[in-house]
Amino acid sequence: MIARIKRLAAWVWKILSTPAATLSLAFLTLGGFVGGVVFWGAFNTALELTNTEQFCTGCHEMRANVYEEMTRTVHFSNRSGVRASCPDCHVPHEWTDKIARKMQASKEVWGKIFGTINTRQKFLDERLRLAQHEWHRLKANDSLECRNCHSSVAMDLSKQTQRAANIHTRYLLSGKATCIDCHKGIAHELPNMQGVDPGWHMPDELEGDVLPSANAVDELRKVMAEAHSSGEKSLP
Amino acid sequence: MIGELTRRDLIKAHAAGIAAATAGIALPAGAQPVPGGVESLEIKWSKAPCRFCGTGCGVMVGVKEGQVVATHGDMQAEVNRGLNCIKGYFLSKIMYGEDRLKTPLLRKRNGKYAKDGEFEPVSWDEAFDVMADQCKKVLKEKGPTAVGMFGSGQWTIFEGYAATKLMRAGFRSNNLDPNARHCMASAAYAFMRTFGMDEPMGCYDDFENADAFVLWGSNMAEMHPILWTRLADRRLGHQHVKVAVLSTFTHRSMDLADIPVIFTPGTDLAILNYIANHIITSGKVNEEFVRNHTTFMKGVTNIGYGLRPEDPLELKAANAANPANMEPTDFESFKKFVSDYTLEKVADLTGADPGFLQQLADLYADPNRKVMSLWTMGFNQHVRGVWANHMLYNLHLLTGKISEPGNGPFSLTGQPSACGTAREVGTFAHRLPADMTVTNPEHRHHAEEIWKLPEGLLPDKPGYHAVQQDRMLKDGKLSFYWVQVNNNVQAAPNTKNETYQGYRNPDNFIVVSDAYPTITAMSADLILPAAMWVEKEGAYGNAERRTHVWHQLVQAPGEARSDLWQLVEFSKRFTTDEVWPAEMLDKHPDYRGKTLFEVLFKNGQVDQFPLSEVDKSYPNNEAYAFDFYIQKGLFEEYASFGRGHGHDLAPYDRYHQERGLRWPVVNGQETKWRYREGYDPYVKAGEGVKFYGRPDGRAVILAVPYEPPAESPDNEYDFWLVTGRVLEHWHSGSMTMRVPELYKAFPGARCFMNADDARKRGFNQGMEVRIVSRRGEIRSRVETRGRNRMPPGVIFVPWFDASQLINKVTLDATDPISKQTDYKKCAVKILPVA
Amino acid sequence: MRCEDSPRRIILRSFLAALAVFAAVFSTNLAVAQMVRELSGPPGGMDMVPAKPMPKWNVDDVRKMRAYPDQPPVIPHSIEGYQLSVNTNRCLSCHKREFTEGAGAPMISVTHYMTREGQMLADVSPRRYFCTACHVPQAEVQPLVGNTFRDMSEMGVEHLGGK
Amino acid sequence: MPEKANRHYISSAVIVVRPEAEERVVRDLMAMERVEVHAIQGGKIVVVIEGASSGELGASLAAISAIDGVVAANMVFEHSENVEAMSDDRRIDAA
Repeated sequence: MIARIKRLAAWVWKILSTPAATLSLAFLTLGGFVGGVVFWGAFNTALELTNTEQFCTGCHEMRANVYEEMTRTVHFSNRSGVRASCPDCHVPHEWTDKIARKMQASKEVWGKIFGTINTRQKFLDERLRLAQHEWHRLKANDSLECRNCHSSVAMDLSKQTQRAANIHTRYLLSGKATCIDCHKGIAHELPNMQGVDPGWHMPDELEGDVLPSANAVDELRKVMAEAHSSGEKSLP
Repeated sequence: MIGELTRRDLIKAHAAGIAAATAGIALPAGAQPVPGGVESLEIKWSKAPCRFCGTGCGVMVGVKEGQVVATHGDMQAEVNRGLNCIKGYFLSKIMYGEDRLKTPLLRKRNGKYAKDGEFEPVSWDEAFDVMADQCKKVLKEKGPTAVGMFGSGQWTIFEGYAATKLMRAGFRSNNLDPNARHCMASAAYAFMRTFGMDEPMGCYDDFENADAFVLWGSNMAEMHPILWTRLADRRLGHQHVKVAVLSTFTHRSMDLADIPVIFTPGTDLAILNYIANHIITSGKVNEEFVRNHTTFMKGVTNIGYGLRPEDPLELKAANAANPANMEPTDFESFKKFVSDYTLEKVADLTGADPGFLQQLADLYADPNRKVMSLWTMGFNQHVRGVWANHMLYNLHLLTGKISEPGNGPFSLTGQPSACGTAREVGTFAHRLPADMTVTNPEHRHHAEEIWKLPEGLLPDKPGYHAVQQDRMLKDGKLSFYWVQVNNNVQAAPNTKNETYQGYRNPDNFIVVSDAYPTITAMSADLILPAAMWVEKEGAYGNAERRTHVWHQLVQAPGEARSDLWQLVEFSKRFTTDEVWPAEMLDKHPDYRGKTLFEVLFKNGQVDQFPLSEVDKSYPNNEAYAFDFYIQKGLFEEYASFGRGHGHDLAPYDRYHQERGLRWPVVNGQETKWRYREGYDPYVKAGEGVKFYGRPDGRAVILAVPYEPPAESPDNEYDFWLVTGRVLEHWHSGSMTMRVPELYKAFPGARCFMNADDARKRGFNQGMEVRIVSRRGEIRSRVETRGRNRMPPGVIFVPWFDASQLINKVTLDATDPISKQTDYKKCAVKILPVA
Repeated sequence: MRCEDSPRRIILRSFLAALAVFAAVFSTNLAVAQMVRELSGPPGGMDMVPAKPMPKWNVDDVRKMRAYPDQPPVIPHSIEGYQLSVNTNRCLSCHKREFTEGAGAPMISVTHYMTREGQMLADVSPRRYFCTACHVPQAEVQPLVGNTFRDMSEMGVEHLGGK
Repeated sequence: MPEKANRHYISSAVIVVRPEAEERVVRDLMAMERVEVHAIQGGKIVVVIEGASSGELGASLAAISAIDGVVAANMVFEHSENVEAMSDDRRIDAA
């Protein structure tokens, strides 16, 4: 059995390493296409695999801290059983954004490898910085991941408590504020919030402003948007 | 009192003033703002301590038309300075549950007492007749050791004192125990063993002076909310202050924690020894203090779990028979002993975060940081509770952080008079007033002298402790049993197998005095309706040694009578000839033919204060019923035990003026910090620190190891069960569940559980489940949210709800030294309700 | 073990309960008629009782009258998931003086700005930081037993104008 | 007490009466609900009127004007606020 595999591998290697003198251009093109598709599929599959809660909580850091906290919230269990998993809120759904976010996430994996947050104590020390990242990201994209499920026009104000309905009308529907402004800590515990005002209590001069791009993802998004709008076609 | 004006009154006065000024006329001082006169709006305000926990908050009680109409925090009370917790704010309503018991109820069939009869209202006379007959029958057939009483730290000081006299001197039985046994016994034993005197050396003033607070198995945010406000005030108001909270799950107190430590149940012992090790290895031992004020001891190990003696665990335990033994050792051996407890090992055993453990150890080790350690049931309800207390004292003694403002170990209490009544008065099965014990012949002799009793009358064998009482009831060894201020059928461990059966044992006659029909009352044969809180004059002693007295303010409904009246009135139904040995009376014929009332209460001492000394502006049913100021008499007789012995109390009348005083009260001054020169009048000039409770003046540093709990989860019973309380309900809920606002705030027990655990087992949030142990089961609802955040493998169920009797599930393992139950650790499985 | 209640059984049981109440009213054995499992334990002492469903919180935002002026007001909305820790205080983000106008929430009372010694502060006193020690939400449930507490406003004042 | 009535109005007024009618008017005023007499001097009476709305106050004042012997009844001060707030600020012994 092993011998057969070895033989097969040798044959493949031979084919691959032999110069393509006898192969047609068509074959090469097709080969390139098929290879591309295979690679693409595998890439996307890998992407999808890493895009699950199971993958995210595969490491102790995520599981013991943010996941544990999330399980006590309405995003984990609720009346209708519709629930959000980590990537629903933390990974953009658009492909380019997603790739960019993944690139950023790989940085977070460094954190894992080097143990920057490998104890609860270290995690809590870093929490404010980590949370600010996410707040800025969501602020910059107008709470896109929230809005994937919670469309503001689809809100039935009569089904909300009077208080919620009032605040939503005043700030959300008017576009003065975005979800994350008020709903910080909706799924995880908050860091020290000293100096962070409640979302609806924004100084006038900041209202409606999109925060300066906070991170690499936004940078990339901007570049992409510019590239698309300028009519350029391809990307490497 | 101008202070009592409402804002509305003020606005009205303001309005009238403006109008008068406009019209150019003077406003008379005696204007009548209210039709019918101001008196009709007036509320009579009087001070009282809160009826609930051991914090001992002062409350102002407003009375109108013979009813309590309002309560608020007493601004003049140093403990709480105007604040109350949600329970305290609703004190006004606790006495007015519609089902208050108003008449004695006796189980009867065909007009006669019958164990299997139905409850029927009877007169006090009939109730006491049947009760006295049953008591006399048991005394005759089985002797004094078959008569017993269970009281509590909710008794007033006079009531506990009257009970101890009636039981020990009257019936000659030491089978008297308070439910403080379930609550404070471990702390009390460790205090006695370490310092030779019970109760904390410090006081609440430590809160305003400490630089760090460490909570060991205490959820103060819920159980001692007002002390929590003092702690929060200090922490949030001062940047450098740190709070460490240790627990087996995350709760509200963790919300303030800089150092949160979650550990596997029972392993706190290892953490304590690790910290001792850290203090020693980092060179932070206060050598001068250790040399001059401490002595090292080593405790026996493998001491069992306080189960029934035939239990396999007890048979395996080498020292189950002598768990309290200690032998002298020295610093070097202690150092070697704790050196095993390294950070790595302990982090591994406990599952706690090593970074936090180290920060915690540094709090204690840092000589420039004043540390206040606080603990309650997490420590005391522990099969090694006495050890845990000792191990914490070790840390404070090694560093000398004790007996001075901001530095000290502070044991919190669960009940309003756990200290004042249960401990100081001596209602434990082995104790006499003022820290004396029944086994010490000198102590007994001293008590007989003060009580003016014949020599040798007091029994010398310790009686049955709480859990043992239940076992003996079941076994038929204890057959006449009187329960006051208590709901032990709901509170006792393994209650279905060990407690309830004893109550319904046909050999036994059970009397329960209570204000409401609790499950304990319903399990009894005779129910006596009790007056409660400000329906009687009372005195409580809180956790910081503060004795606080209140007046009777209102009348109890119907025929309800105070426990004091019940105890004293009942004593009239016995003569010495019926209860004391004939030889004793032959030797002392003066006592012959007298009633117990005459020898115990109308003894020329308790009855020395006439009615004229009673404050006429308040009712006092007991004084008028017995025709002397009985509360003052009992208090003063009791106080004579402690005066001059480090337990000095002020003259009784002064307590009516003060918001409580912390004993020892010497020359009219209370004592805030004991054992230290300058604070404690018992420490002489030049002595510095002296632990004068012990003959050598030194406190004990005790070497004891980590030993595992009695029962741990296994493959079948795969969860730890921890039980406890919630903020809104007090203990078994018999008062707070009857206050609509409090009931609605927490309307039923639930099973707090880790959400991931629940999902893995297919339990939805809110789903009904069975919580099953080897002993029994209940049904509850899964709660994965809310105030308690459980780690995987641990559930928490509060015990206030009589429809979810979680103590059917708990294990009756106790600390073998203190006999206090471990309600925090047993193994259960969770099953769906099919 | 008890099986689930069938409708028929419930009807039968409530009939029996009604009968029991009737009997209680017309017998001398009034005293312990009002028995509630949550307060007095199951009728059989140690029987197992099905656990009631968890109730819903009152969320109508309508202020509830206090039983007396000194009573801390109860919370007429749900506080589930509200974070109240050393890091953040969700309650104060609406009820603090500076935020009440924007949030439309009642301001916490002036007593909360006082120190232990009675001095006024510019901000909420840290001793009042943990709101839930005194203020609690209310579940949509009926009290287990009545409470005969009488409101002080029902006492004392006799109007001269009245008959 | 119903929840709805959560605003409370307090006002004061000066009433001028014919001297010989003073005693009788005061008696009548004291018999009125939500009206309190605070001072009487030389034909002038200071009263405090309370109610759940401005209209109620007005009605009371109109009724006062109609009492025989009353020369004039003038509102001097009016204040309203939430019932809640009124008890909020209730100060206890420390005040």
